[in-house]
Amino acid sequence: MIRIQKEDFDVAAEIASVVGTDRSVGAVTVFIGLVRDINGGESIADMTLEHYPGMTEKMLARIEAEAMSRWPLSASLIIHRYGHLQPGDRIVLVISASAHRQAAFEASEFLVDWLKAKAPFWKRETTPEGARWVAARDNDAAAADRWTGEPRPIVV
Amino acid sequence: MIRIQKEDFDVAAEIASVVGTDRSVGAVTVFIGLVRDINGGESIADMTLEHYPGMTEKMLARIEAEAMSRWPLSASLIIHRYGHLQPGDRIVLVISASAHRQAAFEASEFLVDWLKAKAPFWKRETTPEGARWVAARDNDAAAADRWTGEPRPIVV
Amino acid sequence: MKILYFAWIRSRIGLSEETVDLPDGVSKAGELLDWLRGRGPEYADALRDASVVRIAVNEEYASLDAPVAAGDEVALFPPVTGG
Amino acid sequence: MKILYFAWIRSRIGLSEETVDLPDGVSKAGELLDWLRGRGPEYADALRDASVVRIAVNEEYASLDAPVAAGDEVALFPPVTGG
Repeated sequence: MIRIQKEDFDVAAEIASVVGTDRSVGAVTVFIGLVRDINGGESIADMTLEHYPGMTEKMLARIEAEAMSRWPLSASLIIHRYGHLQPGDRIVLVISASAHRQAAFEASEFLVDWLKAKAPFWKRETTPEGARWVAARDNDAAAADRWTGEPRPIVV
Repeated sequence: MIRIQKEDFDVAAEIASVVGTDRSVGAVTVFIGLVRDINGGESIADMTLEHYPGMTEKMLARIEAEAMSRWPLSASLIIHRYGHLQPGDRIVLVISASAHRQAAFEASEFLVDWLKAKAPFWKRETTPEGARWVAARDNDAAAADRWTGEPRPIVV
Repeated sequence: MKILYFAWIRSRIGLSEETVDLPDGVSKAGELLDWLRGRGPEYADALRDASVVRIAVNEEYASLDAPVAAGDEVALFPPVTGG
Repeated sequence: MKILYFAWIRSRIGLSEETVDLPDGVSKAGELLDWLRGRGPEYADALRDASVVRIAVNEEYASLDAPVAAGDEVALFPPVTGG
């Protein structure tokens, strides 16, 4: 499941909906990305997230489908917010549910790495020196690339 | 923080308490372990978790301290339940909070791997053929051992 | 052809979206970029460094060599920074 | 010396805890295991395969070579299966 929304999300309710009544789930991993009050040494007053409606949905759905094909997941979820956010606000939620923990951990890490590298979102931060567009980090590209090699065998 | 308890836990409340008012946290990773309704091909009616009071607290505190020394974490939490549990019930909760996601993901995976290999808990399952003690899995030992090599450099 | 601009490419050009007729001699994304650079100093400035311009054709990432045609939706934006 | 048993070692021996005087000639955990095996068939059965018996002395994992002394708390249990 994927959702792109302006509103905050309820982490506990989303975990419950991902697991549902599936009693074969033994491991749930969750990633929550938050707005930090400092970035690159500068204090952040607030942030605006812009995105490309249409392409964003397409990319997130494809990234999730890729994770479902690589790992034996019962279900997964990506929620990404856009619009105006402040330090401490939640930006993104990723959940993976599987029988065992290795698949759940790897899938969530993969989902976050790929959405950071591929989903068309852009952050604009307000600092004491004014507003600035956040620059992409080289190691986000490197993190995404490490999933292109041979996968670690999944032990179930 | 570590807790060993019979009662269930409130995931959202625990996440909120781990993050607190620390606005330097950009990434929170959560692991929830659940009782599955099937294990080794047999259906599970219920489960009892026995532990070694005293040593359990000592081991979990040491494992958490090890994670805090290996990764730049703002905070972390391990909650492990004992007693009578049923399929779908939560067994364990691990939370790691950090400025960036690599540390948060690695720390949570480490905490789960090490607690599975070192914390003195034992599971007894009820199957249609009667009750049985769960056998340790070789790959849990292997998962714990992979943290003994050189760490992956942390990019902040 | 619809052209969308995002983030600082949008701010520098001063437009989020425009509709243009497919220019003569433009059949690839890179040729469209070259043509846009000639439309004015704000375009030239925003699109100067191709290494920080990402291209999507019909909501799919595309290279400078990718074909573009009338009716396509082409988006130009900097490297993404979500998550 | 207090000796604790957990999980199937506890069920097979039929005791969760007992207090014994440090036997003569026992100064290491392995020697204590050998002595316990001689206490009866349920002990011999539960402790037969040392490869699935974990030892903790005063709540710390210990090897067969680890010293044990009067006043220690020694725990014997199978490989752990929490998480």
